[in-house]
Amino acid sequence: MLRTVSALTLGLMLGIGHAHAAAGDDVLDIVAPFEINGTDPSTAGDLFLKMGVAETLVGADEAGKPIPALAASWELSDDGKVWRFKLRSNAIFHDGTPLTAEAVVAALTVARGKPGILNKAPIETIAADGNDVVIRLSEPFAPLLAFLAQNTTAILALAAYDDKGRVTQVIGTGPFRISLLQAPQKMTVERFDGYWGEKPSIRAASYLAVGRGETRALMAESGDADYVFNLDPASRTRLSRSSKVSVLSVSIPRSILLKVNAGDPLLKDARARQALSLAVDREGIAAAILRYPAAANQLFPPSVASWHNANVPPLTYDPAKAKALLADLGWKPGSDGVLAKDGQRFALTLVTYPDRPELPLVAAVLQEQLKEVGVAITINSTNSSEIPAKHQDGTLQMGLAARNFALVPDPIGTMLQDYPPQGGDWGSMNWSNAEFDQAIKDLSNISDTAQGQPLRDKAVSILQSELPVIPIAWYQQTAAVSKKLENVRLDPFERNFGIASMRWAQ
Amino acid sequence: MTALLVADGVCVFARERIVEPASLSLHPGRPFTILGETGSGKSLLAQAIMGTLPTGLRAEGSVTIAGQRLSLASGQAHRSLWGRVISVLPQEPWLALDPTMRAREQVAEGYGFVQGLSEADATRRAQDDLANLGLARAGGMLPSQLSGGMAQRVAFAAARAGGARIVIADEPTKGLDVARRDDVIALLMREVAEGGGLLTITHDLELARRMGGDLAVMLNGVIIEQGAAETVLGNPQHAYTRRLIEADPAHWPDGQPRPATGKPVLTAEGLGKARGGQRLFSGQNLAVHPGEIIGVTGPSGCGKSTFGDILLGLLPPDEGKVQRAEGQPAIKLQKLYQDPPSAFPQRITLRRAILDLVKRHQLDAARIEPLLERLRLAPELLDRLPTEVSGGELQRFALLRVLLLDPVFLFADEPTSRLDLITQQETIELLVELARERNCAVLIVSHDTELIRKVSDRQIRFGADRPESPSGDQRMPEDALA
Amino acid sequence: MTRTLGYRLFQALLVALTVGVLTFIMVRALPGDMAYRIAAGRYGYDMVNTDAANAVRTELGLDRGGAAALGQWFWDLVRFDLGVSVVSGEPVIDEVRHQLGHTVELALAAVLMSLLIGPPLGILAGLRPGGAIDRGLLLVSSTLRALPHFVVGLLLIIVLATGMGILPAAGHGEPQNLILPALTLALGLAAVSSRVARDAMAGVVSSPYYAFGRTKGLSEAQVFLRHGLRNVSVPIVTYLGVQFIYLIEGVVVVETLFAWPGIGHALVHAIFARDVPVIQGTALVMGLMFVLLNALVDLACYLIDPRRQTA
Amino acid sequence: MTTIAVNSSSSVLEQKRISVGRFIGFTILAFIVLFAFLTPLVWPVDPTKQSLRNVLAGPSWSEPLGYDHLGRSMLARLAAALRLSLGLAFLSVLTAAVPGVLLGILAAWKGGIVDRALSILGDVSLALPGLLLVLMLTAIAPDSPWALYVGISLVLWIEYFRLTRATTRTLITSPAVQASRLLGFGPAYIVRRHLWPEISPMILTVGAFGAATAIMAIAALGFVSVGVRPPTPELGLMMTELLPYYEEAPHALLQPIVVVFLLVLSLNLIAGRKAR
Repeated sequence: MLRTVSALTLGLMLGIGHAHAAAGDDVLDIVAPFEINGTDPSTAGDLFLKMGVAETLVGADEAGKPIPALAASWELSDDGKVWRFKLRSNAIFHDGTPLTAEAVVAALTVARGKPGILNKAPIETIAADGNDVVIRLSEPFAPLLAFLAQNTTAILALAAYDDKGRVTQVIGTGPFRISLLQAPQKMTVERFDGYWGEKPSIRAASYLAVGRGETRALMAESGDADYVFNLDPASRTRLSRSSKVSVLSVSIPRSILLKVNAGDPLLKDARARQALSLAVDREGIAAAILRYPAAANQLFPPSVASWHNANVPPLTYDPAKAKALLADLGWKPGSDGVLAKDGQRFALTLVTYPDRPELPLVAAVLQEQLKEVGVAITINSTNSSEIPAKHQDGTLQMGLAARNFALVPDPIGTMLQDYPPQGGDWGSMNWSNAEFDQAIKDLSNISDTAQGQPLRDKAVSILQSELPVIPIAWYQQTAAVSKKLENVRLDPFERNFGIASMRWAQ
Repeated sequence: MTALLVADGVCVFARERIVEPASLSLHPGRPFTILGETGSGKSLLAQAIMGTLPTGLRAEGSVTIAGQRLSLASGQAHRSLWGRVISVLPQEPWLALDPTMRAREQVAEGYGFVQGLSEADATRRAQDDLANLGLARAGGMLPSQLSGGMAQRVAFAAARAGGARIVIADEPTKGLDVARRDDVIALLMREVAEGGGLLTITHDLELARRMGGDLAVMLNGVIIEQGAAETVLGNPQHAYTRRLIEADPAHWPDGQPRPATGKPVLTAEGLGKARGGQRLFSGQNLAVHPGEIIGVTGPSGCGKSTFGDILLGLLPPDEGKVQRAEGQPAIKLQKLYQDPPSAFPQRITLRRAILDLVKRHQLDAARIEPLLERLRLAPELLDRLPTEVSGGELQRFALLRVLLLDPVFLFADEPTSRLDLITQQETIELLVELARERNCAVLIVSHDTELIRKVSDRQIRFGADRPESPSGDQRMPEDALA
Repeated sequence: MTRTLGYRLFQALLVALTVGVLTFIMVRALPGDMAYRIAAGRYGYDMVNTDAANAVRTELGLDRGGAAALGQWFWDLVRFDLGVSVVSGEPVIDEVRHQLGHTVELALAAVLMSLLIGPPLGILAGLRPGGAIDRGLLLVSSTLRALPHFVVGLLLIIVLATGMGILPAAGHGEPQNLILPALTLALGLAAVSSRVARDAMAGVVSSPYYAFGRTKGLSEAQVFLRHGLRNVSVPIVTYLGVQFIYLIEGVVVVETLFAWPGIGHALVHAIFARDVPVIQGTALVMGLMFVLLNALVDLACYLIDPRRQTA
Repeated sequence: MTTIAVNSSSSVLEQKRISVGRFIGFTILAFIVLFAFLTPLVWPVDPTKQSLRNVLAGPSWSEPLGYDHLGRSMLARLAAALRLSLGLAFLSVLTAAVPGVLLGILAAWKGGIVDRALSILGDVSLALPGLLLVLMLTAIAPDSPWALYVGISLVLWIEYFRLTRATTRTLITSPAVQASRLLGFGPAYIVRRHLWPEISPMILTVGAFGAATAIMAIAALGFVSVGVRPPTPELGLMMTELLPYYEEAPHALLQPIVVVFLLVLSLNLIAGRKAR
């Protein structure tokens, strides 16, 4: 016994010497915070898409415009209600079966029955017509293409599902197929030779979910990972000085925003919300916490060109004006420095979640900055689901969230969910504006970008003045990439790691 | 006749000299005994000779063992002699045997590793040795399964197995039943008869007497008297030796038994008790009269202490009943314990303990001082912890404590078995004197029949046919004999 | 021995009972709406919303009474069915089995390393109490004991991985990935077990039987091998039983730090996501593992210490 | 006399070593406590007050320990975090000790069913690794120290219970207690004079060790983000928060580490060699 033990340990110790081959082999090691929540596209579709295992009917380019993916082309009927998708003839699943309209219909039908995105589109039927897939809508719905590019609608083979629509095996069509899946942390993929598109240069890749930002950064630094996604600001600064990795960043359609309950007596008046906005030093937050120029002077960053309105007056930092506004509303500083009116203190609870590590920090800074103008904030850093839950039961006062406007590549998909009349889980709350509502409704029927521009500009300017949500900062996605890796591009829509296009430096 | 071992001017130093230079010589076939009470330095002297002094102590002088002269000041020269020429029979051998090794193996080590025999031979020799000592069946046993006497014999075999002809026996009877003492003496004498050398360290006068040979008496680090045992014991020159011999219960003056008078303070009828499925006694009747002294003897584990505890109401009897005299509160029945330090709260001063008692029963604190004087206790001892006074003093404090309550009955459970001879005599004398004075009945339990015979008005003897088992030491299971 | 094992069996039953009831009550008492929490765990913070929560509620029958669900859990447990993870939809038993393997691998390596580091050093120190080794070891072990695991782990990463680059910082799959997390745990274990060994050895060295062994004529090495080793290993092995608590707690932190896909990591995530079946499953398995390990310690002691065989 | 002298001198030596260790432990602890509780008096800076201009600035005369990543005073934060950890540890130890000791005495004294029942309760608590319990309790009430406090107390009480029970069991059957009963003393006296003097030094040992465990647990939970939540200053949390800046501002990261180290070390020293 003792001998076996010592031999084993000795072996381990000796292993150290040539151990460090892990990142030196030709397997691309990717590390990101996202856990693999199973095999179903509705829960883990994002990773299957990111790793190039599964594909959607429609893709998206870097500006979020729909591009052909599994559907080689599509056409829309004149009444805007019937979409016909022509499938790629040379696409085959990883089990060797060809991509058929039946398989696509089955996959989409299953996806529609689960929480995700497709159940929010006004779909009447999804049917196969020869090698075409026909989707019939009850009313025109322009964002459908964007919806079909979303990861929960990834197409798996018929054999992937059991009779209850549960996924038992991930059989996609992507350039890589899964060689090992150990939910929730690990997945390895290898090149799929039957892929319909261009053959990737990378032979195999592994994915590891690592929750702690520090650990991820350390893995990049030590060379254990070739591609580390989602760096915290401090690690980014440190890694950018490293000789082994380069740090990439891209502006993404995600914003830190302060969701406010416009039905709350304290926040009912738009001027109160404007005052809060004026009290926020966005530059300071961006510089100190995010550490890149990302102060959000409106909801969308310039990179989301269609939704960024350069003409609206930017949100500014002016605590004096904030105080004045609040004084106009009848708030007077109390003995503890907190504003009060009719015996009520201007005290609010702010809900946020630590899944994104910068959020609690931003919350802490907001707490301080709002204190300067006499607003007391209690921070409740909890599970992310508390924001929608408290939205539903009406108890939310403020929520600090990092909202992704690219759930589907066209932000209109998110806008429809978040800013319906009276509000949505992650957007406005108890707030309505007839003009705004109409603009959004109209936009869902217009598929032409230029045609919708005035409506978008109008909607954005209404948001800017009414402030149902207070934009705080824009995001950049950052990744540390080994210098041995070439042709790495960050996808602003976070749909794909882009393994298929990477290659090892010679 | 050449000496096996000669010690010349051996002395021991801590910060200062604690054992004065001592010289002695040990001859084959003639035992040498060093007699002294606890703390007299006898063990240190033996350890210095053996070369096993604990760290922090050093020795000077020289020892010649089997013709090889060792200077003790240099140290470490002994190692090559250990086991081969000289070995130790350790005190309390049940602690000196490896608790996780079977008896036979512990003996075989000497043959295997010291004498270099093959494993099979060593085991066979070990088994033979054990059989010779009447332990044929004990070879496969662990020390915890051996009784005290058996452990003593196993240790003896183990000490001898390396071939050593000189054995230093350190307090060989410590912790052993009196009945087992004879066995030990026979064992040691057999070794002597075979021409080996035996140096025995003991506080036991009876052992010293029975061993014969040469005797040295030690007091406060000094050998005060040395010579043939017969001479020293028969015609002691030093006052201390004389005092020691006088203190032996065998030499105590005979007591004057008093007839029982008065109404019994305590009566017991048909008492019976069993322990571990074994009947200790049954049908015991007893009427305790005021002021009488009842002696109880019997071997260890015979239930004599249990009997006393039942009388006090500390244990319920299995059968029969105990009746106190009418109007006599339970507080008037008291007990003296075998091990005085364990009978006091450990972490408070004696003064505190006694004042607590005074306060509890609203006694007259002025009675303390005369009692202290009567018990020959210095008042400053009151401010010490129970662990900071000697056993004899503490037992007298225990007496003081119970006397404050004016008891009518006192159960003295082996009150002096942990004390040196002289202290024992003083304590017993005081106990008897004060009990008589105050008309307090005493039930005194002891394994020492001589002591009981001398002090008691009448005697009770408990079961004589109990199997051997080590007395005193709690680590030995009561009925461990296989 | 039968009695000891019987006691362990009783403990195992207690574990099942406690875990079942406790986790259930606790998870039910967790703040917020369970359906939302599960939805957040399942779909991520970008996708959690009321629709998702409602779908989860309907799918999992969360409106069902607590008692009924608890009863169901126990009934399933009797049939060795731990249910299905509400987040991933995989059977809990499969997830736990998979993760348990990694944790056992890590824990085993940690215990082995700690045994190779701690007791030998402790024994060396205990052979000469107060000597240079003893004092040095006391210093090192006091230092290690005063540093939380994650600090030790980070120091190891910074020095061995990012600094010297001889070991991978984190991750899983290659044998060398095991070394740092196992070493982190092992150092913590060894810091204590070396002291246990040291005290045990010091006790043995000063014992009458050790001295007797010497005067019997055995050499120092013989005395150590025959009378030292076995007597000192009993307390060390016994103490291992106590250390398993530390180990099981340690894996929770160390697995998170080193992205080790084990059961401790899974438990923390399940608690965040309110994955009741997974919480119950992992807690149950951790509790049972603890009992099992202690039973193994009992067995080891039984084999090492002949006193137990005769008792 | 001589052998006794030798034995006691070696045991005095041993005791002295323990008490030197204890003395150092108490000294360090006293300094830490003074630092924690005096700092707010002489340096009344809000530990959550940020000044984004001073982010990660090093020590200076105006700010002796520098600033953290949000420009908060490290001095004020360390002191506040220490007050939290010390307070929580002290409270947990106290709440664990009182019922633990009382139940231990009760079980040993009453024996029989009471003893059996309480021992089973102890076994149940032992069967589940402590952190598991604390983890789940903290999940119930995130952001509130009470869950930590209850969880840690629940884990710690068993040690008191077991030790008190064992000590009491031996003592209660000892001749000393028997003698006291014979001398007419009641249970209160036995507890006060026999049990308490034996149990109290043990309580100190277990308490110091328990406090060290509690401080470690609080920090560990902070590290896996289930303990106290930001912006409350807490030592484990401070380490986690400052960890990413280990290269930029090592002084900031080292401070909570050194403080935890000293704190736990001092408590371990106080606990003495027996406690692990």
